[in-house]
Amino acid sequence: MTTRPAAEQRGRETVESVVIRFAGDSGDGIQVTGTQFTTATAVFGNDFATFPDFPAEIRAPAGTTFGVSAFQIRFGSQDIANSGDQPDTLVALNPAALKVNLPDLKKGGMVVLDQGAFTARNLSKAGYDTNPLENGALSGYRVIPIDISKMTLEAVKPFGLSQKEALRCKNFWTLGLMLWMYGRNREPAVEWLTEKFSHREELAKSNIAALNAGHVFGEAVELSSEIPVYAVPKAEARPGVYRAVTGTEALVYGLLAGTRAANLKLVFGSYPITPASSLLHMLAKLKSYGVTTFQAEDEIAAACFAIGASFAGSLGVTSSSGPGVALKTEALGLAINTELPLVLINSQRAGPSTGMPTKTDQGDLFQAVYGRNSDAPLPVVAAATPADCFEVAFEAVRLASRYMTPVILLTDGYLANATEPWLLPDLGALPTFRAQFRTDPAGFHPFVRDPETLARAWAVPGTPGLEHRIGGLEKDYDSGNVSYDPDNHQRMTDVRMEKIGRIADDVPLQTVQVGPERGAVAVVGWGSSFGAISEAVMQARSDGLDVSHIHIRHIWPLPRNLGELLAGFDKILVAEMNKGQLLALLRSTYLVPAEGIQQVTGKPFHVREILDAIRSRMEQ
Amino acid sequence: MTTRPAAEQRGRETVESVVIRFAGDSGDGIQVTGTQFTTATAVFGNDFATFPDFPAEIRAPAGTTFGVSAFQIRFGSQDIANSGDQPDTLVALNPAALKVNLPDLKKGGMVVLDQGAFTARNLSKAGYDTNPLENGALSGYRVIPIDISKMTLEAVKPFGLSQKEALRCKNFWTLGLMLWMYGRNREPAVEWLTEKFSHREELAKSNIAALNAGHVFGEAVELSSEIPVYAVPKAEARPGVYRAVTGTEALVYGLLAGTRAANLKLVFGSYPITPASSLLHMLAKLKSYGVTTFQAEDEIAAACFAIGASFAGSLGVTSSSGPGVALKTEALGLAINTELPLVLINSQRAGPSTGMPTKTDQGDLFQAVYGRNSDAPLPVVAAATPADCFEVAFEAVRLASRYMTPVILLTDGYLANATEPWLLPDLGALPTFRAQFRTDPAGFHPFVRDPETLARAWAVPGTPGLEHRIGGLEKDYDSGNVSYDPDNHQRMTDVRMEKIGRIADDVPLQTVQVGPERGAVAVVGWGSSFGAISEAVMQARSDGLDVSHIHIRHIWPLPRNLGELLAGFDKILVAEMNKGQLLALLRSTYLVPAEGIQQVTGKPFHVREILDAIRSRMEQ
Amino acid sequence: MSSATVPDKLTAKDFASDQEIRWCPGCGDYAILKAVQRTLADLGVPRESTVFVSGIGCSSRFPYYLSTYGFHTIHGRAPAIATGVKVANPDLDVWIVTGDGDGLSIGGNHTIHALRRNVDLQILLFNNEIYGLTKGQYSPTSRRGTVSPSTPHGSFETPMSPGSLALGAGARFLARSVDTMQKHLVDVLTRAHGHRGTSFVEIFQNCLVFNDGVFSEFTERTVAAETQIHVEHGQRLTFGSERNRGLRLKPGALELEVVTIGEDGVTEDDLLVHDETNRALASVLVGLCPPAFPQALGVIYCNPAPTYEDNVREQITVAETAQPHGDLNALIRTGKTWEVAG
Amino acid sequence: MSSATVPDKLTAKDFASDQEIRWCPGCGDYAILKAVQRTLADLGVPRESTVFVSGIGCSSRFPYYLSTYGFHTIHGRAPAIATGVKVANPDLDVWIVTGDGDGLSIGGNHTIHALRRNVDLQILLFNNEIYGLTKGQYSPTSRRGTVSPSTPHGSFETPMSPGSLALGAGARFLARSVDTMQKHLVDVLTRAHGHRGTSFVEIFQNCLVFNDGVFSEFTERTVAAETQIHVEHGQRLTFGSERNRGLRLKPGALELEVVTIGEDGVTEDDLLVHDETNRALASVLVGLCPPAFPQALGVIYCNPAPTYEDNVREQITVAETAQPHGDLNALIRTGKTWEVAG
Ligand SMILES: Cc1ncc(C[n+]2csc(CCOP(=O)(O)OP(=O)(O)O)c2C)c(N)n1
Ligand SMILES: Cc1ncc(C[n+]2csc(CCOP(=O)(O)OP(=O)(O)O)c2C)c(N)n1
Ligand code: SF4
Ligand code: SF4
Ligand SMILES: [Mg+2]
Ligand SMILES: [Mg+2]
Repeated sequence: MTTRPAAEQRGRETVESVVIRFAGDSGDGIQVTGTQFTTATAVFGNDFATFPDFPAEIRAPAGTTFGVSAFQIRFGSQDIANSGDQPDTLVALNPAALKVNLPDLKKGGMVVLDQGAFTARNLSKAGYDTNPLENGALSGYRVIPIDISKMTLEAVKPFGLSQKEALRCKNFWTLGLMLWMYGRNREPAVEWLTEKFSHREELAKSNIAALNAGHVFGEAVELSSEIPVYAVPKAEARPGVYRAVTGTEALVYGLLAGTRAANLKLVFGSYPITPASSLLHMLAKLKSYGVTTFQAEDEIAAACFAIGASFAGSLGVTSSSGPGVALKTEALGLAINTELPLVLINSQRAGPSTGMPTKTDQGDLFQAVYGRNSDAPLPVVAAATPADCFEVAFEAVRLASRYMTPVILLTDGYLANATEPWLLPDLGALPTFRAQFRTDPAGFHPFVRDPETLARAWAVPGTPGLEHRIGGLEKDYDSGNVSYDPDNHQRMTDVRMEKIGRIADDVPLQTVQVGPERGAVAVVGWGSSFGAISEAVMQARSDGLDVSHIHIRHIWPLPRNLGELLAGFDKILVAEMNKGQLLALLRSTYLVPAEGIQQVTGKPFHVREILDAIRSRMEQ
Repeated sequence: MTTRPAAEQRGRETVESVVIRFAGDSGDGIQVTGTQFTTATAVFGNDFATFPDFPAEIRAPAGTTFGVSAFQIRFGSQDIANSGDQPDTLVALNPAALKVNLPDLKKGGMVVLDQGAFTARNLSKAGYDTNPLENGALSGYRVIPIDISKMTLEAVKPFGLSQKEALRCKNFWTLGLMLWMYGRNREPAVEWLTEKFSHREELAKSNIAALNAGHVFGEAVELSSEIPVYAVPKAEARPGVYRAVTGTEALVYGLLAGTRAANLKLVFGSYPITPASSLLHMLAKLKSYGVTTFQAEDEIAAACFAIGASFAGSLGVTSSSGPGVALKTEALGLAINTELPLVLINSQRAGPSTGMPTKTDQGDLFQAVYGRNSDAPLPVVAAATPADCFEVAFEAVRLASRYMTPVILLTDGYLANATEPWLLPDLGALPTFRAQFRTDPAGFHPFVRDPETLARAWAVPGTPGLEHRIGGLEKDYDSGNVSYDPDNHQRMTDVRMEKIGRIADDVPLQTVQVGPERGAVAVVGWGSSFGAISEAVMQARSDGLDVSHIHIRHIWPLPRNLGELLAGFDKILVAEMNKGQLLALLRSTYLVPAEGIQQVTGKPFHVREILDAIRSRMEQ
Repeated sequence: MSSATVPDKLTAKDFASDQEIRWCPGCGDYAILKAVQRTLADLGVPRESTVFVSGIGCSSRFPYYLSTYGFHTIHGRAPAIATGVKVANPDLDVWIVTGDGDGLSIGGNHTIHALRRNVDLQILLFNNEIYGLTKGQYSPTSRRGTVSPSTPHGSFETPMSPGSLALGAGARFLARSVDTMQKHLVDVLTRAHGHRGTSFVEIFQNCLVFNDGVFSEFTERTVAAETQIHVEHGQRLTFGSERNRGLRLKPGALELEVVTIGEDGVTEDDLLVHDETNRALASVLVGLCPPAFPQALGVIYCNPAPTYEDNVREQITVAETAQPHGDLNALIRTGKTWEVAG
Repeated sequence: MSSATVPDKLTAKDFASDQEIRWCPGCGDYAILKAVQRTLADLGVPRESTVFVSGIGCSSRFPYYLSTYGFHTIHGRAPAIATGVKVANPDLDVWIVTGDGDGLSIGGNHTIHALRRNVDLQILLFNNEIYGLTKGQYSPTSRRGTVSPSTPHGSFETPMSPGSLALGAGARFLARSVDTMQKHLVDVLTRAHGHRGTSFVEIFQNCLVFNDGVFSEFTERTVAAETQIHVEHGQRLTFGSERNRGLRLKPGALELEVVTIGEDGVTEDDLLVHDETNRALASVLVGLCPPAFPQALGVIYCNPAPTYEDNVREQITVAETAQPHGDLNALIRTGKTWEVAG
């Protein structure tokens, strides 16, 4: 928590940014608490970033450490690029939540906990031999133990819920307290509850009562000044209408906007897999927006389905995560060889193999750029933040349809669920890039190319006079028929490579995110480590270090000016959550002696680690 | 044909090496002719390299260009490293064979053709509007038209074959002529025919008669000195027993020798695919050598079957080509994560996708080294020549079993069928590296590691007291149980990487194939372009250029001294049959400004192109 | 590769492409190609809305030889790709050509799921009981004992019955024919085309290079009449050159038996009437084979149900009616939004 | 993780591993685990020669909870991996645990090919008609109309019948039971274990989080007697709390009908006797379901044939007898060799 010597506002200590982590049993409604706190914060006018962390198990036994669910939010009056390394405040609704999350809490941080849940049974389920409230384990922290369970039961008594249902309101009691602590409004939560439980009014009422009770409790205790209160002033932001958006939502909107801009039907084939499934779930609900979704029997079929749809004149989109993407490799080769548009979205997760399905990772860059048999180039783009998913999805659709090529879009488990504020674009004002279907039979063959983009003609079944056959065999450059001619194979191999290479002329030049365009050190990143790198570089700069942040969206082909840009720095550090994949790509492409900053823990990058690495490498 | 000013031997012109290409309809028995000519040449004592080139179709309509089959042999009195760019002599048994192969013939080269096959019907099937024997198309070549069909019919008349069967002997007539022309013995062919047709003596007799007739024809015509005769003296070779071996055969023997050295059962699972199937076919015949083969329902099942076999304590081996290898990617991840031995043999072919299945390629290096989700390292080795397949397969088995890791072995469509002389090793004298099965329960868990190799303990089902469970989820470093702990994931990711990295300490240092260890230019290669690079570098050196040839067997991890070695050259040229894959690997690993020499035609590298590239790059 | 002017009524020849055919001379695939071209001409379908999708194999070269749209895809995946084509544009008439390796070995899963989903496709499975293109390895339909490059001592796997598998997977249309039986084949293909939903047609195809004569037990002219039974809905199950043999239910069992009219008091009325909507009957018919029984050919099962893409269309219509012309700008503004003043 | 001293006779508890179980409280998987542990104890199999192989899914976590050898592999591939285990070492006792998604969606092809090959494996398919682990999407066995995250407007695919598919693929052993029917389940598992060849056991398993009560139509205590028929070889097909209902062949048709003894002149003798070696009967039984028919449970089909690995072993024995102790040095010297003198 960065405290600022600023004017106290109604007795509140003003801070620039705060990290709160809500944690409890997966049955405690932690995600709802977090989301509602986020909404209140957004409406208040802070910038923010959130990070929900679900347990791997569907419904782990209550009270166990592996059943702990958490939601972290960082919000503030300045630009917030990531959800924070260490919470300033931990809210722990049971002993297991305390056990799992305490190690992350900032030294001297605040712990709000539900004393009523610290029963002998829960302690033992969490694996505590002695009660941490009593054994000194919390010394060094500012502990605020409250019997939230009891207070919640009291508050909702009038509504006649069962004990179980009544206890389920404790997350709203907690929310009430936290909203009070940071001076946020309860209205958005009340609205949400009213709508959510419109069919069961007593639940709406109980939760609202709990919410209010938590708030009132804060006010009451304040008198005794036991609980600190804070003010986090509004952030400056570009004017406009905002909403909180997850990466998944932004992807969906980007695909929709992109296919509308291309005037193509969106046909989506997928097979469930964590953390990619949410994309399928959201799109499946959007039938009235002309979206067709298909749950295939496996990932291969999903990719092939999408390829079939593209052949038929739609934009085929498919999505998966690590192991599932691996299965689509052969089909990708077909799309490359037949030069059909396709968007493959990879929500990366920790591996190899099944790995840690619910944990995030950036390990699939090699797979995306290099992971196919033969020379099989395709463009790769990566999303940096939840809202950025919109733009990157839009771009992927553009590239796929303009260049008749499969495109891989890299996102990850973190972005899928994390949120940030999104300045809503006017979709009507976005550029369009209508796909060109060939209709003229004169001079047609299926591999006749646009001289500028080198894209082949897209003649869709149903078009009279353009009947043709394509397939995965090599074809003659001049007729599109099957060919085994050696020189022709060289020519086709070259043109496939050249087509993708030319995309570099059609994407924005690389810019520098933070810092000057030349200098001592550039920290280069891609994907969801954006926030952490950005924060780290800003902190380093405010500490007087000459560091810049370059963040690459177009992973392949790389932007035309990137080599030149990198040449302007004495040292290049590539920060990524893998063992050095972008690093290898930059080294081989530009022969720059870049070094890596790497973290492979399944968790988002820590700002601290990047910062430390910058410092130590600069000292070298 | 390199002519040497040497003593004529019984009127023969002595040449150092010759390239002959036999070509005809796929029904003409061209491959047999080539193989028999090879045997005679081997027995004579030349070094040689052969390259059979089959049509893509099973049995294309007779007489068509896409039904042409060819067999090229290069042999000589010096080291023969590749099968030659351009034939000195083309034997064409029908018009289609002439049409397809003439463009490759050396300027001024010799064409022996079967005039009897140049009928109007055959000419039109081959797509000739006019007869090339009459329209001047062959001017500039030394043409020897013989009515081979007629002479064959004459020769075999006594044996009462049908017209169709009689004509089938024309390949042996041709062989007889060619054996005479190069002064080789007919005995090996006679032996082979006698055994092959032991059940149909009239066929043996007819073919032998045709063989003899061809030979006699040469002698007779010699008088008129119409047909030139050559002597290609014996090559110097290390003493010992030799045989001609294809890459596939050598792989089989290497796998067998390797698994015997490891004391493991060889369990092989595959799914047919060109050009990998021959490995399955050969192994399937070796049941009496303790080999188990399994034709799976697809490539995924084949890989999984092999993984299951390894789990059960055998050495699982699987093989495929491009698209099939792509399908095995997910399973490879499982073998990496569970750290089970596995050998995956990839017979590369031209792609992407189905590409040109019968044509060779070196495009799968990226896939082998990088082509998986997450950080998923494994060793990659590549075979350079047919006989080298033996050693590389042996090495793959050693690495897999010693390091508990999947290993990818790269070979290709060229090596699969090409032959060269192989100095037969005494298998009893090869090193052994018995696999260590864990039996001691004390301190056991499945991921307890050998401190030196970092290999995990291999405890096979059936061992009492070591019952354990493994799987694709991340596991705890210290217990082998499932773990989602962030620091543990880092540790496991690091150790998986480190284990593969350490293999570099256990493989031979990189040597220089041709030329000095430092100098102006190093041409670096891998895989089957060995022969062409080697020849090109030798030629360049004899032209006085300061060039060396470095050929890499251990593609990953790279040999420890390679960086240092490369640093000793002013210029590094990486010659490979792809768009620059080893090139990227070397550039990123060593930051050397290497450049590529690339050919992607589906045909083996041309010595000429490499030589030209060396020259032009040295002039720069 | 294409022609712009379309004659009024296309002939079988108009369905041939300009590509040279690359099957072995004498391969059964030629005859099937002829029958398909004839069927398309007879049906009068437009070339531009007809799509042939295939996998990999000799059989899968098929689309190259037709003048319709075609997609020669990857091994085993034709059903998945064809499903994408059809769902993306239900107005297209989509056929799949596959082999016993392509459709039942590597592609078995896609085949059974296509059948279960009941997308309106015609699946033509050319069963030659061998992997032709890869030079003769045994396939999932090869008989026990098949000596092939990968089974030099003979295969010992139980062959898969394509028909039984299809029924087990929930197929709603199942028919069988033989490459050389032109008229029969055209009839069967016409029925398959007429069926809405996935139609599965097994065509016994002779691979004369690697598995010559494997179906001769019932395809040889001399024995065909006694070893084939041509099933027809509503007709009694009779066969034999004299049409005096037939199938009847074995009393008290779930079994059929071969009987001869006039023998043992059997009359024509004792013979079972073929009911192509009866799944249990289809299951039994599909399993019959010589020498004990005749091989059943023709439309063995046909029992239509709503197609996958009909269902898709319906759900989209319902959704669009409820919320016409989905406004994206409105969509992204659903849920909580807030405004930052300028 | 392991223990070195093995007691003489293992109890069900001895088959439990030390790992904490991570299924949802109340999940049907717990009951199946108990039954399997009991079965293993009853059978008296050694832990060290028992291997459980699974794919991915809630059900596939199974091996972690047993003290035998175990391999939790990748999604859908357990049959292929288990085949490798068994063929490499036929002395091992190999079980597969899979789910309706794992074994029938992504892994459908491996399942049908394992069945066709008849490797000696026990396949336990936990059918909860849903994808549990990925949070509740519909699966290939989900009923029409299933509302799930991927089918917010209800699914419309025809569910696959695991039993029909297995029979269509050539299964030689097919049985069904229910998670909560401990004794029945143990009996069925014991039979499956006893069968040489691939045994396919479908276990109806309740996923109380995403598909609670989907089998209650026949598993609810109150209705079970009237909605389940426990088939037993050689016994008449009777059911009902009074055991007075049963199945008989509908005269003149390939169909069964439910009859009541004592009504319409039906006597016990009219009821069909279960013949577990009769494939046609199995096909019909497997398709019966409430409300019109009872759900058939127990060993529906069992008709052993030589196993895959027996055949492998035999071919190897023949080969080794013909050419004992394959000498590699001799092998590489077959064919034409030549010597270069030193
Ligand atoms: C992924 C992949 N695996 C394997 C192959 C090799 N392959 C091509 S066709 C074929 C089998 C063809 O058999 P079938 O489907 O029966 O067709 P047929 O040639 O007999 O008509 C195989 C194994 C391939 N092309 N791709
Ligand atoms: C290749 C791959 N695709 C998808 C997944 C995600 N996934 C894991 S389990 C599962 C379905 C599980 O369903 P089922 O087999 O019925 O098991 P249940 O959880 O219901 O027991 C899926 C889709 C995966 N792990 N790997
Ligand atoms: S190999 Fe067989 S199936 Fe293939 S084209 Fe030749 S005859 Fe036909
Ligand atoms: S989600 Fe369903 S199947 Fe999975 S553990 Fe929970 S109750 Fe069992
Ligand atoms: Mg076939
Ligand atoms: Mg399930």
